[in-house]
Amino acid sequence: MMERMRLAGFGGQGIMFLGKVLAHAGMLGNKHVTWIPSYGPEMRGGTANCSVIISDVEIGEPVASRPDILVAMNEVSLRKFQPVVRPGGIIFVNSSLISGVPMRDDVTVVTVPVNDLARSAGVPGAINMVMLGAMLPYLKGVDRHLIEEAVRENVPASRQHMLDGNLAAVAVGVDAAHVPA
Amino acid sequence: MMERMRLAGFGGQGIMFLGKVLAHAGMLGNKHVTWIPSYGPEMRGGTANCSVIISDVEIGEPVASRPDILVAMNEVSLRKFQPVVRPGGIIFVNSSLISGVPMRDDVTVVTVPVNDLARSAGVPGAINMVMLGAMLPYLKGVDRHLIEEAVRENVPASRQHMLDGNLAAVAVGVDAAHVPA
Amino acid sequence: MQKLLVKGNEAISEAAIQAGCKLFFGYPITPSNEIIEYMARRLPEVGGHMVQAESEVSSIYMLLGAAGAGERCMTGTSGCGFSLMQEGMSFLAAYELPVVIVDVARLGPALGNLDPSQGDYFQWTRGGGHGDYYNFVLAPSGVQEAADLMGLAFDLADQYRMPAVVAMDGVLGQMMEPVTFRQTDTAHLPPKTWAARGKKGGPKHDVVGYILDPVKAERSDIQRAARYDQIRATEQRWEEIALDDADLVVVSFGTAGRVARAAVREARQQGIKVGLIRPITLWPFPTNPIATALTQNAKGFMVAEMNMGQMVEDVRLAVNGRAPVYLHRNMGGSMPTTEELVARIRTLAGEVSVHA
Amino acid sequence: MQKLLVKGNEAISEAAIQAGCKLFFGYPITPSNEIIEYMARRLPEVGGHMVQAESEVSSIYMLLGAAGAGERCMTGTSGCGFSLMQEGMSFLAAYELPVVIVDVARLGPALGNLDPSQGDYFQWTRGGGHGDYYNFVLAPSGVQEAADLMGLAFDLADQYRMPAVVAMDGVLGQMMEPVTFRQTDTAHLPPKTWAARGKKGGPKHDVVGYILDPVKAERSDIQRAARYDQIRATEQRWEEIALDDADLVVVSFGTAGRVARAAVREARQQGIKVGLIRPITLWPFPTNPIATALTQNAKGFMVAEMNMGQMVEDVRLAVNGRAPVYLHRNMGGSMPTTEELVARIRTLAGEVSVHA
Amino acid sequence: MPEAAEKCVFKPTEGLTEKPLHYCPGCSHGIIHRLIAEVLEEMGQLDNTVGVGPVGCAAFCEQYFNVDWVAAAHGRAPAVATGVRRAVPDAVVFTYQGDGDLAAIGIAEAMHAAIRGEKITTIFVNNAIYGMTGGQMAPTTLIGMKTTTSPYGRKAEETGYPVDIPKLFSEIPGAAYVASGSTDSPKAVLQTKKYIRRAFETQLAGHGYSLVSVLSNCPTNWGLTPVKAMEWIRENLVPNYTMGELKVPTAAKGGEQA
Amino acid sequence: MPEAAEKCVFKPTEGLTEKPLHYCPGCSHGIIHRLIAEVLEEMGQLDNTVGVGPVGCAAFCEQYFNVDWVAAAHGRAPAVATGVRRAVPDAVVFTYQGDGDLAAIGIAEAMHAAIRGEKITTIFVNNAIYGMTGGQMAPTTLIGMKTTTSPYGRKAEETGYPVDIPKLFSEIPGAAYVASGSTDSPKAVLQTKKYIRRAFETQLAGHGYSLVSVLSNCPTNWGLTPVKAMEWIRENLVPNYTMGELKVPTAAKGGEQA
Amino acid sequence: MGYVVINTELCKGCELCISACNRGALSLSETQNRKGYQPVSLARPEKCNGCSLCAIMCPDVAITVYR
Amino acid sequence: MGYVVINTELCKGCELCISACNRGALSLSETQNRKGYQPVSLARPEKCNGCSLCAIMCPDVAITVYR
Ligand SMILES: Cc1ncc(C[n+]2csc(CCOP(=O)(O)OP(=O)(O)O)c2C)c(N)n1
Ligand SMILES: Cc1ncc(C[n+]2csc(CCOP(=O)(O)OP(=O)(O)O)c2C)c(N)n1
Ligand code: SF4
Ligand code: SF4
Ligand code: SF4
Ligand code: SF4
Ligand code: SF4
Ligand code: SF4
Ligand SMILES: [Mg+2]
Ligand SMILES: [Mg+2]
Repeated sequence: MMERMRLAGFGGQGIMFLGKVLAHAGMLGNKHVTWIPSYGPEMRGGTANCSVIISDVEIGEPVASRPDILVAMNEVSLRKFQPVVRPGGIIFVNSSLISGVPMRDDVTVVTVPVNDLARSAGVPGAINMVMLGAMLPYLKGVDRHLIEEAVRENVPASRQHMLDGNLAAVAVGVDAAHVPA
Repeated sequence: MMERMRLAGFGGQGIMFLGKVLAHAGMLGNKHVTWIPSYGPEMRGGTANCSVIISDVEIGEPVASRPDILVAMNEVSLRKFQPVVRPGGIIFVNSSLISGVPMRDDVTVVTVPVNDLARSAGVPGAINMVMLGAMLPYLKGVDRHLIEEAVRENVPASRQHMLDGNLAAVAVGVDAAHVPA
Repeated sequence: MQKLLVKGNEAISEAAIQAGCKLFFGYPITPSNEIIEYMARRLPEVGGHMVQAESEVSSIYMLLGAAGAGERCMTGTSGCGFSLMQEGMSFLAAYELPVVIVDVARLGPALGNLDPSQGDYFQWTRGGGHGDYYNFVLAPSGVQEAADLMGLAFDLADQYRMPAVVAMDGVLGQMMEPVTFRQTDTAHLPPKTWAARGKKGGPKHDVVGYILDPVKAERSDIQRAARYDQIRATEQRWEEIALDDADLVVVSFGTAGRVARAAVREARQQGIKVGLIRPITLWPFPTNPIATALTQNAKGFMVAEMNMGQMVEDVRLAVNGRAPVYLHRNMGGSMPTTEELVARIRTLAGEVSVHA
Repeated sequence: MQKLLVKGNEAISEAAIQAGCKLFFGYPITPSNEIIEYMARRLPEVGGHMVQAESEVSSIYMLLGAAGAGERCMTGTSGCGFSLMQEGMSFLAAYELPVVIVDVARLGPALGNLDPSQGDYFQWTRGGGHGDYYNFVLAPSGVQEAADLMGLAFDLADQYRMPAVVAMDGVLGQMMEPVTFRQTDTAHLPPKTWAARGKKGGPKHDVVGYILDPVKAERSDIQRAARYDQIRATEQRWEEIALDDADLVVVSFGTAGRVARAAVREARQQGIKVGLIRPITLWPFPTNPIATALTQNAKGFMVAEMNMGQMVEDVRLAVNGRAPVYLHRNMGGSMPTTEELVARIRTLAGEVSVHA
Repeated sequence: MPEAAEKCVFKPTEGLTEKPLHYCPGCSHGIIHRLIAEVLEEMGQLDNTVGVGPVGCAAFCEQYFNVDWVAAAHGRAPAVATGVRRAVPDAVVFTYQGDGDLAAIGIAEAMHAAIRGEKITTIFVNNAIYGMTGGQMAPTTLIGMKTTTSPYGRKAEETGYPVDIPKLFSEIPGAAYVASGSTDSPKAVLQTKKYIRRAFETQLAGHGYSLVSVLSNCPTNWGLTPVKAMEWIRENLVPNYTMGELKVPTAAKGGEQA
Repeated sequence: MPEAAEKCVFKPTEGLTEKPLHYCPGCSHGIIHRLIAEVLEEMGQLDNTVGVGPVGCAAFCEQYFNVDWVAAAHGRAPAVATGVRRAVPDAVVFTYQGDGDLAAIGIAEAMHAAIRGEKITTIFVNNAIYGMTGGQMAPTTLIGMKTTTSPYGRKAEETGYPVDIPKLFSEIPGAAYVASGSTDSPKAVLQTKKYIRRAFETQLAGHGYSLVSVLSNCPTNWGLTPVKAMEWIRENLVPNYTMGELKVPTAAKGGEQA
Repeated sequence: MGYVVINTELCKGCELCISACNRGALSLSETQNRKGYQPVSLARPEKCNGCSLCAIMCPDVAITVYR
Repeated sequence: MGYVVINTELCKGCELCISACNRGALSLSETQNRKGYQPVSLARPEKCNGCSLCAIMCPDVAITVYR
């Protein structure tokens, strides 16, 4: 089992945190994991992405340059990373912000209106956690239990009040994912 | 013909100039020549030396580390460089300042009381030129004519008034050299 | 010991602190910033100091001062910053001071970009400063190894009184992987009786780097050369895979080395007789496994590195014409993929067995 | 043309001016001081400027600015100073700017001393700064040759848009020898349409050194690598003596090279079949005569250099195991004597003909 | 909407290219870029100018300025500009530098350009932090300010006090014009523009080195909205730095003094 | 000659080793060495001091000072001293630096040591020239002065004006004590000794950075006899540099002001 | 009296113009531009007098002013 | 009243002491020391009052003063 993921969106959409929770959950499950942020001047100008790999075997290539899974939180990210997803992979699309982008037909596309879902659920800031929930049923390397533990460990002490909201958002995502894409 | 010379003494005894005149004369005679000063912090603390090579053939080793000829203007210099003179070489000793130093017996020693000679001749500052004169009869690579031309070319315009004194001092040295050592 | 998910930069910082490093001097530069930031937070907790210098030139000389006074200390930088330290590196070598310098390399020359690169290899291994000298160079290929090598870097530096460079790249520095910190033991190391901390009733200590007397200068060079030879003989470190029957030996370090490891395993599964030498010390360069491989089955070497071809010279020097040495290079800040290495391995394995 | 008796440092300065150099930026350091002093006196006479920088870090960036604006310009330094320039050297390489840098090397590392040394060889030829790059490196062995190589250094720099390093040592810089200055012709060189001097109604010129886009970064590296390969193929320069029937080939440059020349002549007179390759370009390294010698009679190579053994790696890489390569090294600022080289030549010539 | 009689009273300057700026929303860099470009356009010098860039958030700013450009390494812009200046004696030459660039790693180059009286103009962007590298302490960071390398707040006992660059440079005889402005309000921006113009005029008149310090924000690393960041400049940076024209060329005296 | 009743009123200090100094006849370096050594001896700090040397004529001065020593590269003494200071918090740490060393190549390190308020003392030996390398122009060289790199005399239009280090440093808040003395007469020498003592006292009291500038000669490169060189200091250097105590620690105010 | 044209693709929604406009003519719009920012719009054109204070503060040169 | 002892091997004959001694007690001697310098001597001991001005100026720490 090796899941190579690329998560991308605007700065402020919580992409980095989403990646860290995934990697952390992988580690809790005794998998090999890597998490790598995009860094440097790319960080100015509003977009961000990170790479996460969760694997049963030692990880060679550390960056998911050809991911099995892409999370695209905005249109730029979808256009940029869609071409490198491996055939048979999965693309999670934030359909609240993305529409009308032609999609590859050799991958599974899961559309999740994360902004709308998060707003309805009363946690408008937790769109990343909604997406995380939506990914869960598709992931092989982590389960919900570990994800929730990872969320708990990654919310800093100073923000413990946000923990419940985050977990609720994950739940919203899990439910949404069962709606066929 | 290759004459490798080391000239050494106190700063202020005109050792560098002496060397330049020798090298220049060599060049005027279409020889290969090198002149190399000691440089750097050795220059502080009062001693100075330079190396001059005059040769019919291209010069390989540029520095006279094992000279055929040594000019020792003071005792420190004699003690320092005497051991490296090649057997059969010549050591010119400023006997105005040096006495009681044991000398090697496989070299020719020419003692010249340059300070005394220069003072008597009324050119007390030109001890280097007296020494130059004293060396002349022993040198193969340059003759008196070229030496005098070299002296002329090396006295800077601003010091032309010293030219005659310099040439006179050379003459004093030439005469002194004929006195057997 | 607890497993933590931390960035490479943070792992080396914590490992340095565990190894007794009390002082850090540095100047921010991406992709090494987490080091100085971690040190700023953590060192005061252990009674140490992070001093932010006004430049890398200044950092390296602060390091020299603190090391001259006998403290375990380090700096971290990248690219341009490491270049600015080259005069200081030359001084540290001549002064024989134990220090650790982490270079989280980025693409050069000039500003280049922040993508990972191994383009500083010559600078690491040939002394980018003036004069004859070498540094220990340790090259981890993952976060756990980076943490482990920090203690070793300090120990080697102390034991041989030489600077140790930890050679990273942006990916290794920025990447999070699980890590467990291990205890190190420094009891066997010589006391720093030479350090300048005030005479305290004893003899005077001079930590200097010039030798005016030519005879002493020559003697000193000869001694340093002998020390380097001794280190070359005893301190080579590497990881190897399946060398005994390998026709083709891949030589690759750091980030490229971990990809090469995966590629070699993959190629083996496909039945190709390939082995791996992953240098952990880039200086002293692991010539021993290359010699061994040559006495076994090796018919060719494939160097995979993320630059124009620098380590390949060390491999060629070690192989010395006894087998062909091929270069697989990734330039412009790109990393090799497993697929591309496997493909190249397959081609070259074919070639060397045909020619053999 | 008149023969003048001048110091090496003065000869290269005058030759640079004759080659059209109008700007000099530098910081004093022994044994290179005569360069900056000569420039201070002479440049105003030809409408140029000597700007004394506050440091070598500053000098090299002043040079970058003037070269970016399209002027022929140079700096001169030694040891520590050259180390401080390494970040700038990396920038000059990436910016592809034609400049000339003279390093009148002294013994290192650190302050070392002022005696001549070839210990900066790696720094000259491997790029002491970060990232993949090379400089032209020209190594004269006497004052006349130093003067002659200056014009060439400026021309090569302009033609390939690369920095050219003139590699000297203290003896070459301080020594007076007779010299005749020769006229150079620059008509064939490309105009500097890329220079930033103000748009003057034309398009904008940007002289920069970063490439954020990975695809472009890779392309740029590939192009630079190709340019380096082309230069390696076409711009090697060396002096050779009696290679056709030489059993033993001495390889030696600069000050050591001139002693080696005398030693080879002497040994030949003694009937020993020895030849000489004296590299004039240290980069690109003259691999061609080594290859030729190997196809002729060469059974062994003797490298004579004034350091711990640096150029010997380039010779070993070129020879690639086809013959033994021996190192005769002079350390601590000492120079080889003719006698010592002749003696070593005799021993080695015996050895290689026995083994052959 | 536009009615025929109306005329354009504010439009993008020719001194900037079309390239959208990469800076974070509300960052002062954009304002300062515009001011320089406007001044050069107004002075008719766009074709006769060579800019020299920093390393910092403005490292790629040659893409925005519609003039010739030579990029410098971190801190070395004044040295690069000196080289350009000596090579092209009649051009307008300026450096654009952040506080890390000028006041930390590049203080030697900057001070010596001033000491030499180098005829260049320096625009000094002081946002009291290292923007590009993610918010580390700068020499201009205020006491008590938390940054990623002063996580417990900058302490005077450990790191000393913020350095007042315009004040220091005004003590150097070779610096002919030194002024200190801000970007926190339209009024401050307009005032800063005047300073920039006078600095370039000083250069063209051959009086010597000129420096304009501009207090700037970094909403991203300060963790404030752009509007709050401008207030923070006003309330915290302005009181800690000497403001106004600190030095005008002797020949040109009469300019307002702070 | 000595009579039994007579006592020794001036003898070589324990603070110096027996090694004869290598400086040129009449060079101020020797005087300044002695003053520092005497002060450290008088303060009982010889066993608790680490000196940091320059590159310049004093590059080998660890041979003379009877204290622990770390030599720095040219200009980097304040950085090295910072490293020593942070490693040995209770030692006396000082740098000894020439004008090329401190005011040219090392100005960044020196200014930032002052900016950080680093608890070290700097003795700044200003002889308006590069002594060791054979008489090149320094940033402190006077206008009109001929040196090997200003063969036509230093020109303000090309190289600016001499930099007044004590004046500049006194503007830096982290610099707690700044004084400017000379070596041109016994009175000046004794005055300078007092400054050096106060500088070390400032350090021991933990007030911050301290700097004593000492106007010095270089008979060799000035081409003057030592006696004439001392006159030259008095007539030319003294009028061009701020003299006296420019700054004393707030706590210790009351020291004389120039 | 005056009006402004906002280049909505350049605008980053920093609100510096809004705070500079002491006549309250500007507001953030509800839309998002291609970079994910909410650009400003001249929500109350009648209040605009073309004073240019907004443009003077705009870091992205996104405002053109007419009077 | 006082007298000075000169270490003639350390003395470099710079004459700073001579010029500092406002009682004219010192002169250069005629001899040369091993380094080639003409050392100073207390030529007029009767004039010396042990004021130490000479020693204060001596760069080579060659003077010891008694009173
Ligand atoms: C030699 C070197 N050291 C460090 C860096 C990393 N670096 C890039 S920008 C920067 C500081 C930027 O701060 P500032 O000059 O204040 O500009 P800002 O980003 O705040 O506008 C640093 C430390 C570098 N590029 N080169
Ligand atoms: C990096 C570097 N650049 C240049 C030099 C050469 N150098 C040695 S001392 C010196 C200047 C000395 O002048 P100063 O500091 O005034 O000391 P002084 O000799 O006058 O006492 C220079 C330029 C060096 N050693 N290192
Ligand atoms: S990081 Fe700060 S200085 Fe840099 S662009 Fe963003 S707001 Fe501006
Ligand atoms: S050169 Fe000048 S500073 Fe150096 S020792 Fe001689 S007199 Fe003193
Ligand atoms: S021009 Fe003036 S009134 Fe109109 S929107 Fe801008 S600031 Fe407001
Ligand atoms: S100031 Fe400019 S970028 Fe900011 S909100 Fe207004 S128009 Fe948009
Ligand atoms: S002690 Fe005073 S009187 Fe005696 S020699 Fe010295 S200066 Fe003259
Ligand atoms: S001052 Fe000292 S060195 Fe100079 S002449 Fe007098 S005793 Fe001799
Ligand atoms: Mg900043
Ligand atoms: Mg000086």
